[in-house]
Amino acid sequence: MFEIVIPGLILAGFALISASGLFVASKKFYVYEDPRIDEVEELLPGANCGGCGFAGCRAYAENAVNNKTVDPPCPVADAEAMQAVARLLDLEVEVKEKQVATLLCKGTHENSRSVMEYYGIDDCWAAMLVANSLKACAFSCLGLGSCVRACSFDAMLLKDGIVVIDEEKCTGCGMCLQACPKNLLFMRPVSGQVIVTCSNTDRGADARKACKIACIGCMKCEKSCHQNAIHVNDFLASIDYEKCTNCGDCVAACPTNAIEMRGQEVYVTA
Amino acid sequence: MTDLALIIVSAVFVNNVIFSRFLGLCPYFGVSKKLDTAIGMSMAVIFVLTLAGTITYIIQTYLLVPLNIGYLQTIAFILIIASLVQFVEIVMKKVAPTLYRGLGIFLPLITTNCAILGISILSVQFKYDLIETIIFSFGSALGFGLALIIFSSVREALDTREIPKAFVGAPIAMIVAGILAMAFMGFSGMVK
Amino acid sequence: MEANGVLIMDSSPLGRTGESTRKIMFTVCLTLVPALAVSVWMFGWDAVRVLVLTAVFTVGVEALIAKFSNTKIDYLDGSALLTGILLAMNVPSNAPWWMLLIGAVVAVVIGKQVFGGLGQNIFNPALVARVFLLISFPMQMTSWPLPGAFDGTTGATPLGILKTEGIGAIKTIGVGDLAMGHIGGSLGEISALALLIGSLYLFYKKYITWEIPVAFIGTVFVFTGAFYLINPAQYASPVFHIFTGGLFLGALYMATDMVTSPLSFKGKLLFGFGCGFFTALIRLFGSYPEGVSFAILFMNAFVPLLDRYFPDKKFGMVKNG
Amino acid sequence: MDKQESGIRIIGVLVLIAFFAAALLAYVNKITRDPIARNMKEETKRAVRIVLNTLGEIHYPDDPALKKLNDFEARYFPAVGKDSALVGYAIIVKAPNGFGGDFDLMVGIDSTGKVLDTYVLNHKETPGLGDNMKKEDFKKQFRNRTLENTKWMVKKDGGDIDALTAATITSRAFTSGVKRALLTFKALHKGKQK
Amino acid sequence: MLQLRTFKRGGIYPPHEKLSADAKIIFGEIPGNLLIPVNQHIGRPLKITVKKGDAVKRGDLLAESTGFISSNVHSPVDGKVLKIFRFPLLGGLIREVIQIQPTEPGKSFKEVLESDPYFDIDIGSLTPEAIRKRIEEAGIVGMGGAGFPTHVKLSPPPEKKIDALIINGAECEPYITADHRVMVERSSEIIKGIKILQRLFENVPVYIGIEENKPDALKILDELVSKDGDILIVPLKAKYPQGGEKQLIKAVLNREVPSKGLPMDVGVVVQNVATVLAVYDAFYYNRPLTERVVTVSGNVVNQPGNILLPVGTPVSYVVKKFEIDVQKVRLLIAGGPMMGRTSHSFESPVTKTTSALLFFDNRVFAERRENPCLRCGSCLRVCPMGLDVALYTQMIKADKIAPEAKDHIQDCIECGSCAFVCPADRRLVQWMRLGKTIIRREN
Amino acid sequence: MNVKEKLLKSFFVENPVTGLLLGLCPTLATTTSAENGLGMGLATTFVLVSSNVVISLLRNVIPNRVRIPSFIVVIATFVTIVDMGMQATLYDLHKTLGLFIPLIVVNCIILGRAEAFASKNNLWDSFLDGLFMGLGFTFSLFILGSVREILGTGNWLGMALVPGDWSTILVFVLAPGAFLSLGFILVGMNKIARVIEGGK
Repeated sequence: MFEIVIPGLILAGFALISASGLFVASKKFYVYEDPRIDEVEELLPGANCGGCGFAGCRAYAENAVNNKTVDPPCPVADAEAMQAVARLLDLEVEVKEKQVATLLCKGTHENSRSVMEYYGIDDCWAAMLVANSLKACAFSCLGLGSCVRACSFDAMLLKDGIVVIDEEKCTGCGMCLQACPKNLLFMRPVSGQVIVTCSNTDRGADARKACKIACIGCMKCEKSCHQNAIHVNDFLASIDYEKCTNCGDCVAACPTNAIEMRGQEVYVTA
Repeated sequence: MTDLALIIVSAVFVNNVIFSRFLGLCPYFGVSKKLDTAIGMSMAVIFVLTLAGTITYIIQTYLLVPLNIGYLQTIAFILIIASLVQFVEIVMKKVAPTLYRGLGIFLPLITTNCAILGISILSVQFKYDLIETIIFSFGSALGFGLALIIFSSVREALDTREIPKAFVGAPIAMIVAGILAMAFMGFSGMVK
Repeated sequence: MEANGVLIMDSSPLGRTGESTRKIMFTVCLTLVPALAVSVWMFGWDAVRVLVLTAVFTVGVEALIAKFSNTKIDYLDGSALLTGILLAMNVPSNAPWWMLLIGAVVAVVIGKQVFGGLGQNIFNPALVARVFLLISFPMQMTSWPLPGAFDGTTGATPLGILKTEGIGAIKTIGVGDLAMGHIGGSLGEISALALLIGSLYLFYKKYITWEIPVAFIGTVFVFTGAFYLINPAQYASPVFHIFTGGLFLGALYMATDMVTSPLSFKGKLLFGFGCGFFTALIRLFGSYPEGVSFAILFMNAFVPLLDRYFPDKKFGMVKNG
Repeated sequence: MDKQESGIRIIGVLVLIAFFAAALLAYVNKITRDPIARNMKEETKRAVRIVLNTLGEIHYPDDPALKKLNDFEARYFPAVGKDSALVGYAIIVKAPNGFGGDFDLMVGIDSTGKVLDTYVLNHKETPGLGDNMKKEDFKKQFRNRTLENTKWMVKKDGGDIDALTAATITSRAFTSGVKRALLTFKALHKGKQK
Repeated sequence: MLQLRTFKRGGIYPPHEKLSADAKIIFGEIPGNLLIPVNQHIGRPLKITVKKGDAVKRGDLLAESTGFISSNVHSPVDGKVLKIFRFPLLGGLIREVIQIQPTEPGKSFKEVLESDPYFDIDIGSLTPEAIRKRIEEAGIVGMGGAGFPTHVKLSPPPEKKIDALIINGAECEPYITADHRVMVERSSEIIKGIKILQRLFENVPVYIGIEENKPDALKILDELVSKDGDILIVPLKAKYPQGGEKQLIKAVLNREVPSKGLPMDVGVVVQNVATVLAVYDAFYYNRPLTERVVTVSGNVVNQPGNILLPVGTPVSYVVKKFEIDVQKVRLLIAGGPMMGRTSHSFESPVTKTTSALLFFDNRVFAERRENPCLRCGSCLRVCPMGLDVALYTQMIKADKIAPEAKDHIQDCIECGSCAFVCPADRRLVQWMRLGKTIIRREN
Repeated sequence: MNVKEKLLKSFFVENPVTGLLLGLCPTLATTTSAENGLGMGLATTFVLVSSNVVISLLRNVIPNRVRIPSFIVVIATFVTIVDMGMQATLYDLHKTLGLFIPLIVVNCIILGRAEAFASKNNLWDSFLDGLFMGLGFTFSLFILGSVREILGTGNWLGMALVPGDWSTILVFVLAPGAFLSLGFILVGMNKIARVIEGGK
C-alpha cells in the first residue's frame, strides 16, 4: 500500500506546484479570445482563397465574431453554412444567390482572327506588356490563361483561344476577376441565362471588323426588351440581371449573335 | 573538454536529432515553410531544450532515483516540460516582450515537440552527468536548429520551383529530408 | 498593305548569343573525354560498358518520364546524358548493370524529376545517386578494380587504404601515380590531371568560374595540411589528399554544377569553403574514406541560404551618392 | 464557459488526477517489475545458449562472473553439462576499436579451448559492411580455432583470418575480440588447473 | 584623345551592325495620312483639344498637358482632323490616335522645314523660367526612348544641387544611327542647344559622352568645343548599355545613382543629343517637337538609312520610301533590337520616341522556346545593375516575390543584356517587367 | 456515416500520417520492418483508445483551464502502462522500439484526438474514434514498414522474399530511406484518397 501511495503523493505534489503556478500566471496574463472564432472558422470552407477580402478563413472568422457581421458573406460557402455562422452570431443573414464568373467575350480563333504571332511568356499580364491584344479585337480574351491559374477550384479551362468556365465548379470567389488584365470576367447570378458575350466598345463598323460576333451597339436588343433590362452604352449592350426574366427576346433580336442564351443545363464544355 | 566537444559534434552532425534520432519531426515539417519562422523556432527550441534537459536531469537524479520511482519518469518529465514551457512563455511575456514577440509564439508548439522529452530521456539513458547533460541538450537543439534552418531555406526555394503537382507539399519535403539525411550520413563514425 | 503572314511579337531583346542549354551540356560532356579516355585505358572495356550502360539508363529513364508526364521534358538536351556520365565516373568499373540502373533511376527521379526537372533540383542528381548507391551497396561501391589489372583483382582506393591500413600503407604511392591515375578508384576519380585539362576549356568558356574549385581544393589543402604539420605520422600529406579520391571530379564538375551552386561571388567562395571543410572533416575523422560527395550534397542544401544572405552588391546600393 | 470555476477546484482536479495516475502506475509497476527483470537477463542467457549450442544440454548461472585481466576485463558464464562437469564458457568481451567504436561480443569456448561460436551483442558497425560479421560466412572460419593454432590477425596483417570485404577494421576488432575471449579462457583455465 | 571610359559592372558586346552610319539624313514627303498618338510620353494623359473635322495648322496644339509631368502634342502639318479612335501603336499598345489628313500630301518635308522662320535669339537674355516654359510648351520629351517630359528633368527641386550636365551621345544599341548622324550633321546646332540648357544651371560643366565607334562625331564635336572650356567630349568604350543613364553617369563621372534614385540625386542631369536638338529647334525656329530622325535598317532593308519623319507618319510610308519587300518582313521593331518593341501593324505611326524602325525576316529570329533556367549565372554577370535576375524571375514566375527583392526588381533598366546572353532563351526582360507589374498591382 | 465508411476514411482520407502528417517521429523511426511498424501502431492504438475513453468519461469533471495538463497526465499514465507491459511481455519488440514508446506521450495524434474529439463526445464515439484513428495510424506504419523491409532487406514479416545472395537496397532500412519511402507513399496515398473522395 505504502509503495503505491507515496508515488501518488509525489506526483500530486508536482501537479499541485505546476497547477497553482499556472493558475496564478494564467489569471494575471490571461488573454481573452472569443471561442466562437474557432467555431466560425470550423463552419467556413477553409479554402483560404481570400475571395472575401480577408487574409484567409481565420481572419474572416475573427472579423465576423469581433464585428458581429457576416458582410461580406464568404463567397465560397454555401447558403447553409453562412446561415449557420449567422445563427452562431445571432445574426439575420440574407441568402444571396450563387454567383458565377462569366467571360464577356467570344473571341475564339474563328470569330476574331489573330493579327500576330506571339512568342513571349504564356501569361496574360506578361503578354499585355508586349501587345494589348493578340487578336483583331482590342477587347478580346488573350487566351493565355492567367485566370485559369488563379482559379483554385479547377473551374476554368482554355478552349479555342478563350477561357470557358465550369459553372458547377465555380464558387464565385472572384479570384479570376483580378487575374484578368482586360477585365473581361464578371460575376452574374447563376440564374441569369442571358449574356452579352462581348466587351467591345468601339463603333459598330470597327467592332464588326474586329470580330464576327461583336456587339455593334445597334440598339435592337434595347428596343426588343419589355423589362427595360438591357441597355446600350458606348456601343455595347449590358444586362441588368435584377430585371431580366430570361425571356430571350433580345437574343432573337441581336443581328450579330452577341447575346447568348444559356440553357437550363449548366454550361460545361470540358 | 574533448569529451564535451565530441558530445556537441555528435549531437549536431553525427546523431542529428532529426536525421538520425527521428525526434521532433512534427514541428520540423510543420514550422519549416518559412525561413523566418524556422529561425525563431530554432532559437526557442535551443532555449527550452537546454533548460528542460537541465531541470529534468535534476529531477531524475535527486528525486526519482533516490525514491526508487524511475517508472514515473515519463509522466513526471512531461508534466515538468509542459508547465516549464508555459512558465517560460508567461515570464518572457512580462520580462522581455520583444523577445517574446520573436520566440514566444513558438513556445506552445514546443510542448508537443518530442525532441524535448526524447532528449531528456536519452540523457538519462546515456548516464550523462550534469554538465554533459547540458551540453548534450544544447548540442541536440543546435542540431535541430541547423537542420530546421537549412530545410526551411530549401523549402522556400522550392516554392519558386516547378514541382510536379503530385509532389507539392509534404511529399517533396520528405524527399528533401531524405536526401539531407543521406548527406548527414557522411558524418557517421566521426564520433565513436 | 499586308505582310505575308502575321508579324512576330515578342519581348525585347530580340537578338541573342549562340549559347544554348544543349550546347553547354554537350560541351561539358566533351570536356570529360580526356578523363574518360584515361579510365578506358586503365580499366579497359569494363569502363566503356559502365559508361554506355549508365548513359543509356539515365537518358532512357528520363525519356520514359517524358513520355508519361504531361509537362514537356527535353530528354535529349544533354542534361540527362551529363548526369549519366558523371554517375558512371563515380562507380567502380565492375559495377553490375542493375546497380547502374538503380543509380540512374535515383538520379533522374529522386535527384531531378520530382523537383520539376532540369534546373529545378536542389541537389546534384549524380551525387544523390552516388550517395544512395554508396549507402545501399557499400560492398560493391568500396571495392574497386585496380587499374591495368584486367583479371578482376579488386582493392581499395588510396583513401580507403589510408582509412583502414593507416599512414604506412600509402607511403609507396607517389604523386605521379595519383595525378596520372595509377590508383584504384572509380572511373572518374583516378586521373586528376585529365580532369583538369578537360575543365580548362570550361573555364575558358566561363561555364564554370574559379571560385568554387579554388576554394574547395584550397580548403582541403589547408585543413589536411594543418593536421599533417601537427602529426605527420598519423595524417597523410595534403598533396596526397588533393590528388586522391573524387576531389578534382567533385571540385571541377560536381560542385560547380550550375543548377545546384550559388550565384554570387561570396556565395561561391563560401560554398567551396564548406565543401572543402566537410570533405576534410569526413576524410580525417569520419568512417567513410571519401567525403567529397557527402560534402557537396550537404552544401547543396545551403545554396538557398547563401543566395539569400550573400548576394552580390547591386548597382546603386550606396549610402548617399 | 467555466469562468466560475474556483482556483481550488481547478488545482484540486489536476492534483487528484495526478495522484490516481501515479498510484495506478505504481501498481502496474509492482506487477511488471519481476517479469521485466527476468526478461532483461533472459537476453544474455539466450545468447549463451546460442554460442554453446553444440554442447547439448547445459546449466549455467543466472548472472555472469567477472574476470579481470591486465589490459581488459571480461564477464563469463561457466557452463556445466549433465554430469555437473565444466564443459565450456560463454565469455563476453569488448571487441576493441571497431568502426563505430567498441562492441560487445560473446564467444563460446569449450573446455579444450576451441572456439564454438560467436554472437554480437550490440554494435554500431556500418550496415551492409561491418554488420556482415553476424553472417555465417564470416563466423564459420572461427570455429574450432584455438589460441595456439591460429595467428590471431587478419590476413592483411599477416594473420590467418579472412577479413570481411571492405570492412577490415571491423574484422580486426572482431578478431582481437575473439582473441581476448581465448586469453580470458586461458587465464580461467589456468586457475582451474592449479 | 582622352582615355576611353566605361562603367565597370556587367555589360555586353553585341555586334554593332551600324549599317546606316554613313547614310546622310534624308527628308521625305508629307504622307497622305497621319495618325498622331495622343500620349507619347510618360506621365499624366493629355486632354484632346481638337475634334473631328477641325482644320489644324503646322504647330497647332492637338492635345494639351494636364499637369506638370505631362507633355503637349502638336500637329506637324497643315490638315484636317479626320477621326479620333483607338489604334495599335508601335510596340503593340492600343491607344487613342488623332488621324489627320494633310492639306498638301506629297509636299517635300524639307520645304516645310525650311519655311519655318529663324529667330536669332540672345541666349544671355533668357531666364531659366522662360527656358523651362518654352520647353514645356514645345512638348519636348526625352527622345532616347523613354519619353519622359524634358522640362521636368530640367527642374530639379532646389535642394538637389546640379553640378554636371551630361549629353548622351553614346547610342549603344545595335543598328541605330539616328543620334550619330545628328551629331555629325547638326553638331553646331547641338552646341547651341547645350548653351541654352547651360543657362538653367550656373556654370555647370557639360560632358558629351560618345562611344568610340563614332569617330567622325567625336572628331567634329571635339573641334567645335575645343575653344569652350566648360564643354568636354568624353569618348566612351563601345559597350552595351553605355547609353543607359545610370551607366553613363558612372562612366563619365564615376558616380553611382542610388537604387530607386534619379540622376539629380547625384547632381547630374542627362539629356539625349536628339532632345538637345529639339530644344535648339524650339528656340531658334519656334518649332514644337513634331518631327524626328529615324534610322531605317534591318536585314530586309536594301538601303539602310536615316530619315527625318514627322510624328504620326505610318510605317507603311517608310516601307514604300525604302522599297522594303513587305512579303519578307516577319519582324518589325520600333527602336533597337535590345530595348525596342515589336509591332504588328504597318499602319502604326512614328512617335516622338521612335529612334529606329528595323525590319527583319525570320532568319535572324529562329523560333525559340523558353527552356528551364539552369542558374548558369550569365544573366548576373552581364547585368549592369548587378541584379540577381535568375532568382527574381523564378520568384516572379511562381508569383512569390520576396520582399527584399522588390526594390531590386524595380531597379531593372530593362536593357536586355540578361536575355541576350541567356542560354535557355528565357524572356528575362518580360519576366522582370511582369514583376514590376505585379509589384505595382500589389501597392 | 456508417462504421465501415468511417473506417475506410480513417485509413485513407483522414489517415493521421498520410492525411494529416501527425505522429511522424514514431512513423519514421520505428518502421524498419513491418513487424515493428505493426507493434508501434498497436501500442499507440491502445493508448489512443484508453485515453480517449478515460478523457471522455472525465470530460465534464476536468476544468477547462487545466484541460491540457490533465490530458497529458492521463495519456502519460497509459503510455507508461504500455511501456511496462511490453517490457514484461514483448521484451524484444520493446527493445527495438526503444525510446519511442515513452514518446507516444507527445505524439500529436493522441493529444489532438483528446482535444478535438474525446473531450466533446460520449464514451462510445470516443472509443470508436480512438480505435479508427489508431488503426489508420497502424495501417500506414505497417505499409511504410513493409515497403522499407522488402526493399531494404528483401524480407517481409520475417519471410525471405528474394534469394539470399541478392543485394538489397540497404538505404531503405536506414534513416534516409524512411523519409524517401514516406515521400513516395504520401503521393500514392493521396492519389487513393482522391479516388475515394471523388467516388462519393
